[in-house]
Amino acid sequence: MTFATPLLPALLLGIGGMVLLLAGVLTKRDRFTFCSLAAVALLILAAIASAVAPDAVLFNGLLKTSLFTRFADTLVYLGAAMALILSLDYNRRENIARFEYPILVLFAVLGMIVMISANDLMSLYIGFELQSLALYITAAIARDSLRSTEAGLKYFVLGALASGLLIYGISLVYGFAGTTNFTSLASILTGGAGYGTVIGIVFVLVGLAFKISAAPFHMWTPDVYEGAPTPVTALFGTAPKAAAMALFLSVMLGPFGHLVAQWQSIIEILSAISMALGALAAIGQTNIKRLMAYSSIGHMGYALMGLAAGTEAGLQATLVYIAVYVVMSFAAFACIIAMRRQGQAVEKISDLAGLASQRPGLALAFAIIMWAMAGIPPLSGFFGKFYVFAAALNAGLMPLVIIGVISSIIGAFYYLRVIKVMYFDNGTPDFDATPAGVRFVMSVGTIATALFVLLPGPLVVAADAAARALMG
Amino acid sequence: MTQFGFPILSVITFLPLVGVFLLATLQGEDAQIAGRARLIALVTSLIVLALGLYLWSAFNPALPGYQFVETAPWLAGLNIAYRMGVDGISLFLILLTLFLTPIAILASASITKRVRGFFSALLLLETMTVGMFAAADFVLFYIFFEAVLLPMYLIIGVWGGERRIYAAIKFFVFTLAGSLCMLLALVWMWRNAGSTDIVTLTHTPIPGNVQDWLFLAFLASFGVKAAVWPLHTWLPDAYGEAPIPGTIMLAAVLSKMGAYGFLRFAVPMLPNAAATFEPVMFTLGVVAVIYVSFVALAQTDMKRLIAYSSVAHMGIIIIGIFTFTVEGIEGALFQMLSHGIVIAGLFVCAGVLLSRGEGLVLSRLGGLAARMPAFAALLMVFSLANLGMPGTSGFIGEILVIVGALKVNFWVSLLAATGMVLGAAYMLVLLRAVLFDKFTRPELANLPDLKAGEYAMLLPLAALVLWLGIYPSNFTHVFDAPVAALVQAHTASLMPHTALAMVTTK
Amino acid sequence: MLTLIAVFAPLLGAVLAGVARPFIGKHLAVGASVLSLVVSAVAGVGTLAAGLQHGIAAPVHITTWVSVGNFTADWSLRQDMLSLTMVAMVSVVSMLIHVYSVGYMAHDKTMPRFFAYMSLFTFAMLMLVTANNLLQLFFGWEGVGLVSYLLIGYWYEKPSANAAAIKAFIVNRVGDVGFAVGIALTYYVFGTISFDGIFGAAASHAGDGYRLFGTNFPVLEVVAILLFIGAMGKSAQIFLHTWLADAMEGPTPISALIHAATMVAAGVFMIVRMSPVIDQAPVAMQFITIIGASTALFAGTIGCVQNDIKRIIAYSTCSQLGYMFLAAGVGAYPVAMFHLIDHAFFKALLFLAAGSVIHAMSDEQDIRLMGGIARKLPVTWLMMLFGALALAGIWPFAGYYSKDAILDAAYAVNSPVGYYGWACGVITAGLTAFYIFRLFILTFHGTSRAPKHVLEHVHESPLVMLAPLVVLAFGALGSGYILHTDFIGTNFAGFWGASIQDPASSPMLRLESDPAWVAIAPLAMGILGIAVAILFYVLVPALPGALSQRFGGVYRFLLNKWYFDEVYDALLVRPALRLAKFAWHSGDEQFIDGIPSLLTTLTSDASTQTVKLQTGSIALYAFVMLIGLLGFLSLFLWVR
Amino acid sequence: MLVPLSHYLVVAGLLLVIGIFGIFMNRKNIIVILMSIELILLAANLNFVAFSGALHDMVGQVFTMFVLTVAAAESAIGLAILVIYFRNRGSIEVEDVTLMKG
Amino acid sequence: MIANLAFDFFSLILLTSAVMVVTSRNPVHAVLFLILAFINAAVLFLLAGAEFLAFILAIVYVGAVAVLFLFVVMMLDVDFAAWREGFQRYAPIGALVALVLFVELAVVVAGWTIAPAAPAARMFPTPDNVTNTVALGSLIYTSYLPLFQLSGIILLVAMIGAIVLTHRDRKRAKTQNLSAQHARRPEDTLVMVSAKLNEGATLPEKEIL
Repeated sequence: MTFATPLLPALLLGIGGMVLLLAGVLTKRDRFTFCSLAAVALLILAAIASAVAPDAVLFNGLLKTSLFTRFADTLVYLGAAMALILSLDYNRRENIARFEYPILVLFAVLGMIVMISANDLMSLYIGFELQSLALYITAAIARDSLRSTEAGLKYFVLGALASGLLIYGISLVYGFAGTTNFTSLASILTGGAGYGTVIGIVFVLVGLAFKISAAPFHMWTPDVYEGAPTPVTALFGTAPKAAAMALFLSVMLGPFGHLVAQWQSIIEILSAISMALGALAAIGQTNIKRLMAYSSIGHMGYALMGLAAGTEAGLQATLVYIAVYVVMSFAAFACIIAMRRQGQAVEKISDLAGLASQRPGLALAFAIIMWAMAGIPPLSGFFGKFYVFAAALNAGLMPLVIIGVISSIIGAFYYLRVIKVMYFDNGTPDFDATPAGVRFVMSVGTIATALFVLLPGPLVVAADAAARALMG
Repeated sequence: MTQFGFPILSVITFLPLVGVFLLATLQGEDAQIAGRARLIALVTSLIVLALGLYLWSAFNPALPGYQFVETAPWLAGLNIAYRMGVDGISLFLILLTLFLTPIAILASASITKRVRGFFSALLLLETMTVGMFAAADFVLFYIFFEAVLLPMYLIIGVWGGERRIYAAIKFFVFTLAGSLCMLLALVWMWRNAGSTDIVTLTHTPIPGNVQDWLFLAFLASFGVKAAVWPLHTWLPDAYGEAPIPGTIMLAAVLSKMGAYGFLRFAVPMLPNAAATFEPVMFTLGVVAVIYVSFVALAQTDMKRLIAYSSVAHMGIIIIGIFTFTVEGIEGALFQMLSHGIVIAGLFVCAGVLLSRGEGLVLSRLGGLAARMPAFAALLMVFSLANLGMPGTSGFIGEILVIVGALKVNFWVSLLAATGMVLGAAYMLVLLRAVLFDKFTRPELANLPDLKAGEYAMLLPLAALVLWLGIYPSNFTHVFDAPVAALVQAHTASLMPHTALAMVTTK
Repeated sequence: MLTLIAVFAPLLGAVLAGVARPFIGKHLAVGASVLSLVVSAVAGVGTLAAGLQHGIAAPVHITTWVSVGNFTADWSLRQDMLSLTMVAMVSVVSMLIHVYSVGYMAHDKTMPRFFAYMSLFTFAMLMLVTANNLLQLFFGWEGVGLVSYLLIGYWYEKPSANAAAIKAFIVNRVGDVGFAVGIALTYYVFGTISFDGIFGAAASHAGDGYRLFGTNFPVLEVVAILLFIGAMGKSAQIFLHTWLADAMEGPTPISALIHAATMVAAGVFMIVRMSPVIDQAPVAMQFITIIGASTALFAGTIGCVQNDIKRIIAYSTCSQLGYMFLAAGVGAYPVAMFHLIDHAFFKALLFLAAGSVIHAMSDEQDIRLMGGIARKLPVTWLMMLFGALALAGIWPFAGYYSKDAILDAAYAVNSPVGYYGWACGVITAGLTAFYIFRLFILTFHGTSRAPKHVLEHVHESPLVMLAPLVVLAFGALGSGYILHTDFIGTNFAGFWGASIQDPASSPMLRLESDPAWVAIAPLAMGILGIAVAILFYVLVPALPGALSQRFGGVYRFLLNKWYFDEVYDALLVRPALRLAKFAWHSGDEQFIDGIPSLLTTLTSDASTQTVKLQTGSIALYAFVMLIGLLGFLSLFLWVR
Repeated sequence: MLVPLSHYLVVAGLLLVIGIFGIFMNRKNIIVILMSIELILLAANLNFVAFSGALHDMVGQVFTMFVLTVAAAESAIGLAILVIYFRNRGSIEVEDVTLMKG
Repeated sequence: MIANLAFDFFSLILLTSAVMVVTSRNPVHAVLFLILAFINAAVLFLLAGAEFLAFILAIVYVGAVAVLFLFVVMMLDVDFAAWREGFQRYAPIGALVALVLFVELAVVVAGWTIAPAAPAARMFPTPDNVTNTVALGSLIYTSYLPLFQLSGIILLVAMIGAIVLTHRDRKRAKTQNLSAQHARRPEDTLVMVSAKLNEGATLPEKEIL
């Protein structure tokens, strides 16, 4: 079984998901918790299996695993597992404790790892759609909530549009290059590409940009983040972002790697608009989830800065950024989920007023995350920014870096505002006791964020190795 | 590891964090926690201070370079390492921090809400500040430099005065905006030198036109921190609104970070740009001295007046640094030390008034000399030091800067010296409004004089003010070696340029 | 060793009286202060005697003060003749005034504070005169300024006292700016600030130039003028004189100590001390002469019309300091020193006597409300008369010898500036005699104009106040005669030794060569002045009133001290305060802060606009995506 | 292949444009948007098939196969979401789906 | 030639019905036009030699998907007459965007070149001697088996999704539950609450049978 080991994570997720489905249908008592915990266990197993698997090219080049895919896989597993833990208590309280939810998440993760390891436009598409479809459902999982269903609807309609554009682009690329295999594409496009291919690439790029919610393809993000149940938002903010970004990287630097000169300016524009928009639009927000949405748009802009550099260092920077972002993100959502007053989830930033005196631990965690997101050292967010700025500067992208700096300053405004509300304003949030699972996620995320400075080595080294694996 | 096998700098830097940890583990009722927290913070800071004094005693002033160097791998593959070290320039800034932290802790009697959090923030601040002065790696320096913002933001915002939120956010955003510029410069220099070791960076030449840009970036960052005019407007707000202990740390230590940055990075690493920008910096410094002194004269609040005086003194420091003379730079360094102590003393005095329930509005004070002679005497000592009275610490730095500046330009020297007049004007106005004239309100007549705890803060500060003023050699001879090396290196790197200029004038 | 004791005993006294006061009690504190001054005076005189006998000793090196690069200044005590003379004079006069104060301030509540200040002041002055480098001199210089500030504002509940104190300090500081830069320039030129180093190299730098105002100036001229600006502030020369009269807000012993005998003389002392450098700067010397002479005349005119007893003496101080600078400016440094010492005695005497009068008159200071008290205060009357005669320069009183010598020297330099100085000096001699006798007559003679209840309480001062007066009176009477041979006479070079520069062309050598009418003129003017005073205030008392009516403009001009205060107020003080407010509100708050505020507004506006786009409409969202797609496609197809 | 590839591409392009046009010009109801998406997918499929024929390569057809599958799943999910949305909101007008904005 | 004519004919119908899909006011009509479009597209598939896909399109799309649409449209019971008319207002800008997009695509068509290496890069050239269905099937079940499985999962997800979202446990008819009634005790259902003045009482969270 030479091929089985790299495939094991996917098998675990797929077969495990189906088994859980059966088990869920058959058992009666507390199916949601059982399935969720089992799904977390499966994710952990898959993560271990993925970590020990060797590099491989599978199924005639449909899939390919490497250090790079393992790096991204790990982030996906981490984000998804954390999001599931966050949902344990929340979903029960909000009456959406459907056992199908963890199973859908599992299938979404399956889609994600397929698209991360995709080495063919076809596997890319299948993975992409698998995760998208599963996520559309999760967004609307609170089917009796108007906001949730509206979020699902918006996500679906725009997502379908994006995937339509993606597949149209893929068809053009296929048609003009004659193949869907990344390796062949790369060798065909060595000497440049004709109009048809280039247009196809633009379409593909738009489809992918939608998934990472890079401006101007970000419009769905705030609404969906706000409307979806918070654990689902937490999921959206972590695993799919990591997966989509990994896919973005592997597509841009893999098959289209020789066309850097042609797509670089597009990535720069994406990055610049995302950073600026993420910073500007978040200023006036009153809903914390919406704020996180705009913040994530901005963060994707920073992450893209590394890709825009088009160098190995840039790739490494983007990977570091995404990794750091995933951790900050789930910790942030853990904090948001902890915002629950008399059994009712609250989402207004002003609801946090006075948190620091009542719940110093929670406030501190939240503050650390906010600072980290603002990129203040010694928190992990700073290192992400440091790497991408360094990469972009080294690639001579001075204007982009300047936009990044200005956006950081503006961004600091609104992150600070959250801290200000918690620490400086008077109020009595009277939040309910935080469930253990949420506390766990919060602590893991916060500690990792705060203490990253002590041991940045492993992540940096891994990102470096991953970057080298992708760039060859 | 250091020359005696014990990472003393790291221990000094991170020991306060142990205190933070202890604070976090405290259990009990609020009042109990408050008392114990104060004690823990004080003891921690005193232990650290003792270590700092040991560091001083073990320090060899004859060597210009870093001592007690510690290195450990950190950001792999990027040649960014955990490097700590201390030289004559940073030694006393570290000691200043260590010395002022217990004073700030003592001065925090007025803090009654969230006491534990406050002391945690204060100790965190100590770690960040010491770490910044002890960093021998640019990235490490940068991290500490900015991390200072975190506790300070909270200290201003949570425990500050009426407009604390405005002040806190202004402080944060101004400083952040500046430091991000430095981050870009840092990245560029890192690529240029292939390392962020400060020693390596200092010895790596940088092309002239780039130097100018880098210098501007440094100016943005250190200029904000050092409150160089016109980047100073955050300072009166921050000083004015922060609680007294926060103001002490902010004014005494944090404002030195900018000047330190100029001295550590801008001047040695960018000699040509520093020379190019010398007139600009002189102008900014002179404007700070004159313009800001006038603004100080117009203030109606004691804290804000002292805050503006602080900006004016930073102008002197900037002028001193950019003379590139031994006298000027040592004067600036000495002024940094002296100003730290003096301004701390002044703010402690303000705190004494606040703790008596009096505001700091000048028009509502007055006549306190009659009832509070000891307070009056000590306030007088600090005020005199602040206006540069010979025999106090404030004089030495000022005269050295004037002497150094005269070697460069007569007018800079003369205009810097006008600070003597203007400083006297606003400080005497302050003294008169607080100590002299009749009581403006009858209740002022009932204020008690200093208490033991207040003596414990003010007397050491006053003693230092006199020590620095009467026998400054203890301090200046530590500066000598590194400053001489700095000036020499600076002159040497400018040699071709200057030589050319000399030929053309002849 | 004696010098060390003389200098540091007052410091100890100050510390005991000030800091240790809560522990040792009020009386002990005052006693310690006085005692320390007695010790100091004995040691001071002793060290002078030792110096005269055994020749001067090497400086006492205490420790290094500042040492940065080549900029080195020690704490050390210089022991040449100039320093020793000053030490003896300062410590003795100060001791006398301490003693006097015990009586004068007996009813003051914070007496130890007063004595602490006085002792501290003495210490600072002694540090100044024994300095062996410019920086220590500056230390003493600023120290006396500081204590003078404290003492002027001693009665800090009086707003006028506070204002006067601040004014004194700030005006002094204006001069100090010049001094400080002068020190810096000295260091720049000589590479050292120690006196020996400077004096040794002064001649060799005479030709050095310094670029300023786009022209090349001899550098020593610049140095000399900068230092002299410092001296102008400290010695209340014209333009920087305004503080001195206001300084009379302080207790009267202070006026005697600080504003007559010692501190204000520091400027003169410094110029004399720096004579080797000053001497290389002829232009600066002319400048000094003109300022000195002008001050003498200007202050004399004001003194003629003032009504406050202390202010009159204060302006006379100002005027006499002008004389001293006149002497220094023409190169007759020993003469300047001679007048300084003489003046110390008789001016201290005058002030203390005035203090005795004020004390007797229940703190009344206006001479228009005095008169007719000579009988009640016989000793004071006599003392005042001695002082007045000395000041007026009547033989054989001290003033006669020194003033005469100054005018002789001014005439002897034989230059337009010298003649100007001489002319001013002679006129001033007349004015001086006039105003001091005006004061004397109005205070003691004629019918009393004081309210009844005041008159009833008029009484002679206690012995502790009168004794110092008597001692000083001997000084005023005898110092001129006793000292003139050594100080300015044939032996002057031997006496001062190397401590004062004696250029080859020194007017000292030609003092006696002036025409006879020149030598007589000052004395004649003095007698004339007295005569006029008697005419005005004894014989025809209506005349002054009539004159002041007739020449109302001139009278008011003089009464208002040439409107200097008003002009400064309008030109400097008010604009400065307005500028301060403007800089704060318009500069800082509106302009500098306006930029970040503007940016904030822009940002939040941009934010509002951005958010407006987020209408929630799926169609719009899709549209934006398509615009993005189109944009990128176009970028590829057309832009590339 | 019987028909030149460019014909197919033009038709597919037009179909794509009509689909896109349908999405953002539609102010009436969401179902039409879903149908427009079907048109876009159809355009892509047409491309695949046409390229497959032109290149004489089976991959395009395989791809079409998958696209069809996905499209079916997509419409199922889309319609499901639409139905529950309708249940909550009582309307499927495009301009009514704007509860969350700003 | 015939093929070209047929292509033109059917593509014309295809495009027309596509236009009708997006413009018709009645969604039922729109669905019907969609069906028409699919059928025409199936013909175009046929013309390109993809018979199997053509049938699939007809069967799956027309038979299942389109009918699903129709079903939903009917089910939602929307008041079609009340729909606002906002079409014309945005027509110019929409037309402009569409035009630009089309022009840009036309540029592609005009300037298209298949990469010279493309034929060589083909992975699975169409076999000449087998039917289209066989060729397709042999690929799907061999080389693309994993993707085929994954698309199965996609359908499974769609199924789960549809059920999760729309399926409701209908409350069954209210029948007696005798055992429950018998097991019922007062303390399970009855709670005594002392209501405070002006505050009222809230029911404790207890499941009441």
